[in-house]
Amino acid sequence: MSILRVEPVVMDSFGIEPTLRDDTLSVKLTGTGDMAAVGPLGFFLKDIQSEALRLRVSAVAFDVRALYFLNSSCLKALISFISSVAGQGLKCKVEFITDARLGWQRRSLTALERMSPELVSIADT
Amino acid sequence: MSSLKVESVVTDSFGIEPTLRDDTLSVKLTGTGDMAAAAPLGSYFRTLQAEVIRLSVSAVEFDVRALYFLNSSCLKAFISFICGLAGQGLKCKIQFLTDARLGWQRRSLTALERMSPELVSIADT
Amino acid sequence: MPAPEPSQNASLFLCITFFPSERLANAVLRLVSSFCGMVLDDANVSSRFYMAAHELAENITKYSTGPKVSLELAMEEDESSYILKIRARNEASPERLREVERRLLELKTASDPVKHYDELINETAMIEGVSGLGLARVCAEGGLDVDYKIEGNELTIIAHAPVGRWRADEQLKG
Amino acid sequence: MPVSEPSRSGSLFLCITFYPTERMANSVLRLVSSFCSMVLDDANVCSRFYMAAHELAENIIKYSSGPKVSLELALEESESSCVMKICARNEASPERLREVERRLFELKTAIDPVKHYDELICETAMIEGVSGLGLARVRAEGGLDVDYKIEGNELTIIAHAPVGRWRVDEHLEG
Repeated sequence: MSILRVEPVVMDSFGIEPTLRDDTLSVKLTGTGDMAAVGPLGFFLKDIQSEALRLRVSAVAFDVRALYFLNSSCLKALISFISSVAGQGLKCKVEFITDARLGWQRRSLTALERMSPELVSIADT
Repeated sequence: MSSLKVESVVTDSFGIEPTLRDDTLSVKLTGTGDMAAAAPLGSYFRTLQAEVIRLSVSAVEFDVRALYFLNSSCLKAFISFICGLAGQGLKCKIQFLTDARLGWQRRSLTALERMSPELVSIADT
Repeated sequence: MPAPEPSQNASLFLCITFFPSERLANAVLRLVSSFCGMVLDDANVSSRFYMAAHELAENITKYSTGPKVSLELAMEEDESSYILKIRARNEASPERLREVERRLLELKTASDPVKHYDELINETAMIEGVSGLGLARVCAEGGLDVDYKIEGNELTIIAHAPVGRWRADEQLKG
Repeated sequence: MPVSEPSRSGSLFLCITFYPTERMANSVLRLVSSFCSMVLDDANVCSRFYMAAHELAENIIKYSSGPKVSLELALEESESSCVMKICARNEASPERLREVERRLFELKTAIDPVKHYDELICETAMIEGVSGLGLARVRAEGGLDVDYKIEGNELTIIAHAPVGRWRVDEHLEG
């Protein structure tokens, strides 16, 4: 398996840290997913989509436990990512790892699970 | 020289940390000296005054380098403390250690120096 | 209390109307601090305005008799300069209004604000309780001009200065 | 833009009128976050209102055509319940007003807000650019009721809910 060709995102209030473990691409999101985060997140998800294709990963796991907020534009970026993954016929699962104590995380992401129940799952930790 | 009989103060946004070195009583102030800090600071100074007398210290040094703001009620507490010492006829010097990069510190404390130039001095570090 | 309408030439503007509680005032002041840092690129200028806003916010919160107070910051452009204006508004008791009007009139008419501040410091040094120094400090230490308006039971205190005032002489005066 | 006069029953109140920039929005939202956690002791209730306020704030900033926007939060107490209300106000272009009125009318009259949100998600999934989901999210995910008012070129979006709404059923619904 080759190494990742996508860079982490480091901003004042938002961060993305990708890692590859076996055939799972893990993406740790931190900070506040607000207006400032929308652009970088959108670009990142486009890159990660081609990486998922190139590396034939079986799952992308988004760890959002250290995320403080996700606005609807960031949610929309995740929606586009999931739709594109499905549209390319990739058999790649999308998992969200949430902090059970932060109720908003599951509440926000449930809409993505409803959109693509066969692809998306949410795991509280 | 006996040990200090005055406790540290720790609140969410304000802290006071006293130490005794030779015949100088050092008091480190941190955080924001706002409305919430005025009362703890005022009662702290009453205890501190008793300690200055008991230990016959020759100087009280306030390290305000990690202080973010001082409101006028906190300044007033300093004024009362300094006047209280002078009123008791104590020959105890008051020195403020400021951060030269934080211009407001000297600007705020200069009024105390003008009030009691023979007792108060300000040292930028 | 009717909410203020900022002047049309205000290029940057923040008005916070809030329930006068100490906790809320602290949160409001964090926003004011961000605003000052954002609008004023000079840390020295910014800290003067922040100090003034802080004193005024605490003042209106402490002495309010109404359910809300307001703090307004606006950067206004006139022909030759940028002026930052802080307006603090509350409703207060008649006794408080008389007292504050006396102080403000003294302050406004003092020919030397620093001397006035120092005198107040000496006068109040041994008086327990309220500091009574906040407004004089805004003038003397902050270097802002202070004005006020009383309409009915509503008090508005205005502190303002051109932001360029200290840029040149800061190195000299420290 | 005239700033509204909050209802007399407003026991805890915060109104922020500001120049619509993204940087300003971040500071404003930190204050909103403080206000929510100060006023609402339940973290779950708090996060719903914060989400709603955040979406509305970003919305009015993005689509503002005027020099200022305002965000107002009030906890209103009546005899039987406590209602938290968020009002977001801006001036917008006629095109934007037509578009947002269509969306808001659909949203307000949707019988099943969650279904409406899910439909919007599917409709817009492959459309680049704006999300178009914020308002629907406030109602579906936040569980707040949404209303609006258009007067001239001024749009006010109101999101509100009794704060007791989720306290009991939170464990069931997650």
